[in-house]
Amino acid sequence: MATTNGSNDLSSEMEVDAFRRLFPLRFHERHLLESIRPDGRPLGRARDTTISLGAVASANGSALAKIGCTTMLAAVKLEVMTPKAESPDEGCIAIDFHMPPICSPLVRPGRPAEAAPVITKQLTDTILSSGMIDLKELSLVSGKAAWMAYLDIYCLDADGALFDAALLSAVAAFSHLQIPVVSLNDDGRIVLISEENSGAMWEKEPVNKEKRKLKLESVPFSLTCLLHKNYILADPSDEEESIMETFLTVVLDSSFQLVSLNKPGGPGLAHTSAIQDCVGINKTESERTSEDIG
Amino acid sequence: MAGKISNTPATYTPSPTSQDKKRPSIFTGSDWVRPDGRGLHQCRPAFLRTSAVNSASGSAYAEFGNAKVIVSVFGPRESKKAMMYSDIGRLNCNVSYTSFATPIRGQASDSKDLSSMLHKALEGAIILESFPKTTVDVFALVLESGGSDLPVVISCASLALADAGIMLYDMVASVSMSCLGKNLVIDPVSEEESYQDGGLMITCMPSRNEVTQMTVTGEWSTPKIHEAMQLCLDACSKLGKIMRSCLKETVSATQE
Amino acid sequence: MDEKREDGRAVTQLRPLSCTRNVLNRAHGSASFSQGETRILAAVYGPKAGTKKNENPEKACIEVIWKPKSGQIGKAEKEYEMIVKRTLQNICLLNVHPNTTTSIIIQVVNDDGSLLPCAINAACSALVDAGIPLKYLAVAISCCISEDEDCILDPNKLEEQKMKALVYLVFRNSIMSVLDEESTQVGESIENGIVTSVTHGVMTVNNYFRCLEQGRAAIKPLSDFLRKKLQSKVQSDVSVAG
Amino acid sequence: MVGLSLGEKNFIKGGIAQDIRTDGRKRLTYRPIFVETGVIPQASGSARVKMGATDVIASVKAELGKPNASHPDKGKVSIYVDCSPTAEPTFEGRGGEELSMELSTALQRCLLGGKSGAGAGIDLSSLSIVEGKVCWDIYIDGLVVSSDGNLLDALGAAIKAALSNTAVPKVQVAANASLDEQPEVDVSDEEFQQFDTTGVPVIITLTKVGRHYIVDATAEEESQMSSAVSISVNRQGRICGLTKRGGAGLDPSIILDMISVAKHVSEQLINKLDSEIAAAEACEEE
Amino acid sequence: MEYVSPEGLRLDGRRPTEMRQLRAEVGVVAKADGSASFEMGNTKVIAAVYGPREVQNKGQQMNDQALVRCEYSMANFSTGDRMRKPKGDRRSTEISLVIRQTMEACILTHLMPRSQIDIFVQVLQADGGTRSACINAATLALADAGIPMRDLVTSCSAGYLNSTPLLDLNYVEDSAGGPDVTVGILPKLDKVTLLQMDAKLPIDIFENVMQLAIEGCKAVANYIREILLENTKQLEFRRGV
Repeated sequence: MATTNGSNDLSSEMEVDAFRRLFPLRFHERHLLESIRPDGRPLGRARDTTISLGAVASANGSALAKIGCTTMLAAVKLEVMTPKAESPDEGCIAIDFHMPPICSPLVRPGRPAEAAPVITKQLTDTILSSGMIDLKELSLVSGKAAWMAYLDIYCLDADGALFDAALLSAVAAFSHLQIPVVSLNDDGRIVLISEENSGAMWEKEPVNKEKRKLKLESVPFSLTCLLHKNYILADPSDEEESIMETFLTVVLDSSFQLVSLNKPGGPGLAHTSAIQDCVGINKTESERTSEDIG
Repeated sequence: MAGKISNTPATYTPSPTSQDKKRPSIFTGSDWVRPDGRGLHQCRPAFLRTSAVNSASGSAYAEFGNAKVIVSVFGPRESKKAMMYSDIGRLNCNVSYTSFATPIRGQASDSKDLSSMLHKALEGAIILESFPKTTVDVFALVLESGGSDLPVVISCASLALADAGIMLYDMVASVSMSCLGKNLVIDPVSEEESYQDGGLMITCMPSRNEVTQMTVTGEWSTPKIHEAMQLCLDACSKLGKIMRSCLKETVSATQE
Repeated sequence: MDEKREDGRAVTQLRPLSCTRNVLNRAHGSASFSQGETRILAAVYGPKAGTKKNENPEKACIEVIWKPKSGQIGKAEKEYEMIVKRTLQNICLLNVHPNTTTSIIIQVVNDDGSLLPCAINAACSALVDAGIPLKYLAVAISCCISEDEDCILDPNKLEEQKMKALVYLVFRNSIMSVLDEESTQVGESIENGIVTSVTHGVMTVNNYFRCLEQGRAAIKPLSDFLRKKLQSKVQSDVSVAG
Repeated sequence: MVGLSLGEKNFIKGGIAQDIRTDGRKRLTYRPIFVETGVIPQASGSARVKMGATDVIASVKAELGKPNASHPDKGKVSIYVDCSPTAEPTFEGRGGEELSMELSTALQRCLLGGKSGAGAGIDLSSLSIVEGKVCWDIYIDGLVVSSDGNLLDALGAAIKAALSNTAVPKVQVAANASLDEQPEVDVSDEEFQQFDTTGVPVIITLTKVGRHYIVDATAEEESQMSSAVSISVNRQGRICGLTKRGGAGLDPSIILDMISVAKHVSEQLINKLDSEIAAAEACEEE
Repeated sequence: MEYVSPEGLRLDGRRPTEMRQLRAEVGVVAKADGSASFEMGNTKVIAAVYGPREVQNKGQQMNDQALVRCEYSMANFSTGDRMRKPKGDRRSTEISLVIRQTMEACILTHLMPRSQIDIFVQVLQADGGTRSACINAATLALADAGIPMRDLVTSCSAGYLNSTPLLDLNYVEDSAGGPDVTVGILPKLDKVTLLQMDAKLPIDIFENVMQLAIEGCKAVANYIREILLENTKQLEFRRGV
């Protein structure tokens, strides 16, 4: 690395960690020149992703997703509701994204993190508009009872790309969701039928005959990219996000239709070519990730 | 496209059909049979891991049966501006539950109470003089409640403090006990807790043989308290050893 | 493409615009912006001393408060606040007044579609009115893809609900004279870069780029309108001072 | 907060070590207890307890409610404590909330027994009116008017006095109600029922200062404590609850010793309280 | 509803211009610098004064006068129906403000610059006229704390129901929805410092009602003076003067 001016001379004598803290932007830009990132990734590469299903026993469906260090725990709980009059055959999905104080030094108890409601809104928009879940599948008795799926996502460790990880865990939790066997009792309430007495005579025909999974059509995959000068950094870490502040999140479904393209301002501009590149990276990374998970 | 979350209708969790609720067997006079098949004085298997959260100064994950807890420790860092000068450090604790922690959504116990209990259990073990003017934040999240949540949180928090390099007099281990009829059961699960006639929780520093926190509810005779305390203290020292070995593992792993 | 919309507009036709500056007495700057029936009132207070917690004190801090027409602030409003804030960060010269906070209050007067673009246009006018140093003007527009794959500009509420997909776009306005070194180096003009993009609904990638082009083409009249409205006030101020 | 000089601190500690406290008491002596009942006319029962400069009021209100699904044959009792800023300026606004909550939970733990309801000072089954449908909800509210240490013991005593002062109206249940409907309940205006308060325990807080522990510590003495243990004991000498108030660790044998001391002290305290309550009731009837 | 019987008696048996039984006690909170309890019939309040002392929040410090603060709180059991949230509601905030402004007007704040005086009033029983009772209790507590004042502020309310001016309304009369005039006076200076009314009333009747309230205030002032004199005698006696 050639040094060009005085302060760079100083930096060459400094310890790496000190340089990283004092001149974070310069530290990262030097890496970018070499087309590598501080954690050893090439620019367009996302971090390793793992998913484990069924992490929460008390929920109907749950998943733990990790992208690098960013960890999300998502769980779906089913409750019964009376469907709305305008859509008697549809269930409902309520999504909530939480950032408890354990996930980041910036979040303090009592004051919810600023990002949490924004991500909740974006997740709700994305999941509902992607058409991944047919709300009719959540219906039990037309006009009388339907499932309300409460999806709660907890960020356990925040290290960048929160939306990507949250969406991944949400999709995984829905894929793990099992709808229990229930029947309608005399009071018009829905009751569970436990497995032991499933062999016995049912007083009433069960509404939902067997345990089943939801059909997931066109699963959305999200990838956030950082735009900095001419560089595009896929799947930024928390440190990268705080230094280079322009992100672009692309969500594509399984047939590569655009579900969401979100660039909420930020100091930099996104040119058409950059957008095309981001879409391209999303396609390759979504394939890689699905191979990862298997 | 419209936001479906607005004006969420009233919902309920479907209850099981089987109406013949099993009455606890203590009412029939026989010995209590534990729902998970353990012996009366046998603790649940404990799984402990440190450094579960990357962005915290120290953290730990604990799993005792179904009870799953993450604790993050931040600091020592700047105290809140409104705080007055203090020549010893401050400890700030917070416990919260996920909304899916309990079988019925959003029925978690009072987290304020738990936070203050956690604070009391830990304050006697931390060398607060070692970080004057600053605050150590201990935040716990109960991912899933499975009975004896508070003891699990306390033990896990002590592990996280050690992981963060906060000076401690000793590790803090905590175990609780339920009194069901004439039986004493250690490390109760949620179901046992809901039937209990009395409960006893001990938080202690095993190598110093000091109790930092103790609570008793329900009616107890003195000999019974003696017996329960002894059982809990023995279990605490065992748990202390497990915690110690867990810390050693992490250290040796990082040294390699 | 020549099929008319319900309100008689052509597909690429915008609703009538209006912009009034300095509508509030006590605010440091204010503007009222309307696109058809959608109307937003924006007020600017600041720069005030000090930044909020967790913000960089070496730069100016921008704070956006979104007041809905009725009811309380919910998640949607929080998202709008975040988008407007980050959009304005793009156009403001943040290095000029370090360690200060500028508050922008956005009051929804009436919502008839394209709410967010209208709010951004109003906020931008209010910032000019308050004399906050800006690099450019932000110009916002919404496009949507209809059931028969048409690309429609500036939809009203009814149209928004019927659309397959919807895109909110924010561009920088066309600069008149001063050359921007950076942009020539990049090889693409500043006007082509998107400041903000928010989408709802599923569409093909190609359709997105169609929206982008349509939106970009419509920026010119919008940005001319803004410039004219904002210049007129400056001139009248100068004449009063003279 | 109590601001004490080094000399004062040593004086307090030295006095405790020599079994003569600053106000002349021995380590295990209470301050004179003053009980007044029926102080709040609109409550079902109320009492005011003064111990030295500590002054607390407890009121009991009974309302008709629905029993919990998990315990259909039992009523509900809840205890709330509020710390008035008159007692301490730091309780202003939300400042007293933390202490209020701590006292409330400690009282609940000491008086309400285990989850199954066993060992409770108040027999919850006696509060049931129609199983699964109607029961009494007892709200116990404590108010700290003036504080000079040992709030928990004082509140415990005030609640005990208020409960023995409590009269719950007799209720008649309409017999013809069907199973599903909420039965109609007729609350009598004239006939009242007294509570059985013999089972209500007393709370004894042992404050450890130096190597010794004392009962009924004043605020100044509390500022010198290393730890404190509150033990509730009933008339039969059985432990009904115990909480430790944080602070330094204690050897288990010390805790056991404290329990036996508390049992010993409790006998005197219960007798003292009973006679005070009886005197107060007599005074009120006059 | 009939609030005044044909015989000219009110619901609780008082005459229209009769006040409820007053009872006051000084020094009820041992640790406070000054304290008092004040009862008007079934309304019972306690006031405690802390200060003048160091200003807690330095930003509020004033270099030419003392900072006076007031907090009004109601006990959970003070009303007929049990209150769930006793603190920080709008009514409490408003009454806190009224009491603060009233007391500030009579305290010689310029004598205690850079200091703070806290007045805490706690309602134990509410049966109408808590505002007046709180002001009276606060006056006594301030006097007990030895804080220099221009004069004792005393307060009383009066209302107008069934075409009759009524002195010192209780809860039932207060909730009848008629006009309720609360007056605070400086009796020696013969000046009004507080006047509140939230209903429509012809001006000539208003004058009558206000005059009645002022008479009430004067009666309260006499009683308060007696209590303070008695208290001072006790103190003298204890000192052995």
